[in-house]
Amino acid sequence: MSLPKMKTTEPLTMPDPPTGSRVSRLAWNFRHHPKRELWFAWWVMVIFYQLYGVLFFFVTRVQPPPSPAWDTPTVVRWFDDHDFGILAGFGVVFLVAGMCAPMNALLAYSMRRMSVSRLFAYSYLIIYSLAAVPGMLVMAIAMIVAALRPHRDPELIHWLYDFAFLSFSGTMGVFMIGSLVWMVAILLDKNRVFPKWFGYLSLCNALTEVVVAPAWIFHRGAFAWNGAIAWWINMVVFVLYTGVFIVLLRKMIQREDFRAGPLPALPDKGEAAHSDSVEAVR
Amino acid sequence: MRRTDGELILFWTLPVLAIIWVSAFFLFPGFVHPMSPTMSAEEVAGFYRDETARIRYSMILFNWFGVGLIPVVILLAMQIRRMAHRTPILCYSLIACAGGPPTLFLIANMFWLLGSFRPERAPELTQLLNDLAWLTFTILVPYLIAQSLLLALAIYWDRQDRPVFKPWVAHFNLLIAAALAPAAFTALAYTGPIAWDGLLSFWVKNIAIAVWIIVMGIVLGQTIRQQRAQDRVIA
Amino acid sequence: MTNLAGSRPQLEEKPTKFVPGQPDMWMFVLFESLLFTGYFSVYLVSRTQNEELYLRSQAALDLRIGVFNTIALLLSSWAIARCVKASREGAYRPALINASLTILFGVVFLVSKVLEWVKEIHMGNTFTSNEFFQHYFFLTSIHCIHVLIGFIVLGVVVYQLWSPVRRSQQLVETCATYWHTVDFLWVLIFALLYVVR
Amino acid sequence: MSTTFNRRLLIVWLILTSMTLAYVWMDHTVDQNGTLRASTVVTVSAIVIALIKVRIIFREFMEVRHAPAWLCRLTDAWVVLIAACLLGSYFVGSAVS
Repeated sequence: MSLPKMKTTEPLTMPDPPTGSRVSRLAWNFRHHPKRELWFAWWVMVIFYQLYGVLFFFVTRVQPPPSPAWDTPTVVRWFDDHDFGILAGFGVVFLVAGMCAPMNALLAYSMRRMSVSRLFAYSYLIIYSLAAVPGMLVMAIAMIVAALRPHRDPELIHWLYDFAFLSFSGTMGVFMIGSLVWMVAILLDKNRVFPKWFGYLSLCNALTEVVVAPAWIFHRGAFAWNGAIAWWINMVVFVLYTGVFIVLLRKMIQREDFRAGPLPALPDKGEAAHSDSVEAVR
Repeated sequence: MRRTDGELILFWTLPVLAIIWVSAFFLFPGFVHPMSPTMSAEEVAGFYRDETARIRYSMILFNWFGVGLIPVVILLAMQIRRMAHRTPILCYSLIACAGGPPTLFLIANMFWLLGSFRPERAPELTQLLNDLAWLTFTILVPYLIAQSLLLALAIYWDRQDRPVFKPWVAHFNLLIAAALAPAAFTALAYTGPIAWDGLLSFWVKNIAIAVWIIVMGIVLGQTIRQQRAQDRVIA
Repeated sequence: MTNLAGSRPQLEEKPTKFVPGQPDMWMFVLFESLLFTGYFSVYLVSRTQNEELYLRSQAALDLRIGVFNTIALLLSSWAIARCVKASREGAYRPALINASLTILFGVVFLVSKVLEWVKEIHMGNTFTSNEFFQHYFFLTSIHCIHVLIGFIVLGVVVYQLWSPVRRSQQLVETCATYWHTVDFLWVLIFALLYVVR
Repeated sequence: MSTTFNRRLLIVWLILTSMTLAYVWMDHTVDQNGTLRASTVVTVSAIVIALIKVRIIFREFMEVRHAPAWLCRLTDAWVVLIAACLLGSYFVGSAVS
């Protein structure tokens, strides 16, 4: 923090960005900006979360979740009402779900930038890549299978409904352990990539995954999958946590120097990354 | 002399894998004339009753070799590592993509095998398993799309005198990504090109995957050979 | 974890104002207490909707065990506070003894908590019995998870105090702050589950 | 110097413990023959006593007493906030039912 902050558009090696229109600046940034990979991943993350919110809350209407206490006819009627939204919305989800990859890569990179072992970055990368399958895609598959044939045996539709929401809410371990891996990395880090309080916030986020566990047990009340504790409070924490790390990652990219610098005390790591790229150029 | 690092061994698993996949593809009775989503529950149940053996053996074969593509994607990720990038982010992204399609494919594979395990169960249930299998199989595209786009981006950004891959490989990957995209919306229709037995969702998607494997296999093979030749000259 | 050590003068600081521990930990304290306030509010609202049931179920709890729990945790808090003072004065042996006492009282709390759970379950009051016991088991067990994390945190304290090369006062204070949070959350849980009518 | 401070901590602990024991007395006065009765007075005083204990823990055990003014005010504000949330949800809930 002692060193001056770097402006985002300030190139490290390539001078004179064009002073022309927005579009030409964007094109220049895309081709030459020294931090293009980082900014690309960051923007993918921002757009992904925007899309995620729109698709889950407004298009498919699966969030906030409907009640697990509904009887079978109500569930079937719910699918009838949301038929097209589910099929089209989850179609878009399948189209864009791959955006998780650069996003998780950026989070893993943040750990690479720390003074901790590479172990953390790779563990986090694999854990969160795995997480998308039970945490999001299985839910989407169950939803479209239910919406595909509205005249299926209602009991089967009800089963698909439970399957969808429980796989979505009830996928806990990957997110919990992932957050804890990130937390430990942040608390041990000496490069000040993230402030320590964000490490503690990760602990709060990990604990929300504990709190959601009763969703597997209760059909109604505060602990059901749409309950005040298991969903609403957790959602507030999740949104806050996500917002915070998006902002902090932006700051990290702004401070990034690929060597020593505003993220202090990193010559060893930064040197390694630098020599890698030099090697690649050669 | 270069140490034996096994890179080539993993690479040469690719043609073997392709042969196995193609045989399994033809062995599965539901692929050559893809099963229609319009089939009634009784028809689906009848299909599983009549074709039990071929479904089982082809899917067991797929279960064994479904994950075979992962080493190839990792080989690509390692080539990205050699590109003129400042960060390992695109390499990490490709690694993050590698596990997705096989996982989804194995889920679909499991549903097919479950369907054929007790073909005498209630037709409604067999139809449910069949729907789960086909939809999962058809929508396994998200990571493949991301993988192609990321690879294309990585190649565009590989700005050096002798880039790891030629620019046409990037264009080719964009094309593949476009070809895979419609399959994501397969659940919207029972018939027509979007349906899971349709032109776009089945034929274009699967042919795109096959072409991608063949072309990227050849490109990767050439790149690895050149790289080795270079290493020998330097040594 | 010692990177922030020594960022402010230690010892002889009595007249000067200082934030105990990392300021970052205070973010956690405030956020976590807010989160628990959310849980408590849900509990209180559900309670008012079905007062009869809650009162009837509450009768199955033994206030004496709750009081015992609270006193055990207050003792441990007291011990860690003394540990912080001692280590600030450079008296690392008493500090270690007090840290061990903290762990001891924490274990006493944990064991008595588990025994109480066993007793309730034997009486037929489980997590799924009714709404009151949902909240009872939820709040006590999420708190117990904090206690278990607290043992790791106290482990850091002992590790820090053990060797002369470490001994970061700031880390000791950070960890103590966490442990006090566990304590005051229990004070609230105790009042809400056992005493509120 | 250290003895005076430790005595202060002891007194703090004694106060906290006696406040805990006050609950037992409250418990005995409100219940009749083992049946529990709803009581707004007990509810509110239990919450208030608990929050006073929380504030004492903040001030004494967590050493907010020696902390800069912003932390003092922040923790005090927090105690008030928690009080408002708890009492608010109790009274609003009662009013709704």
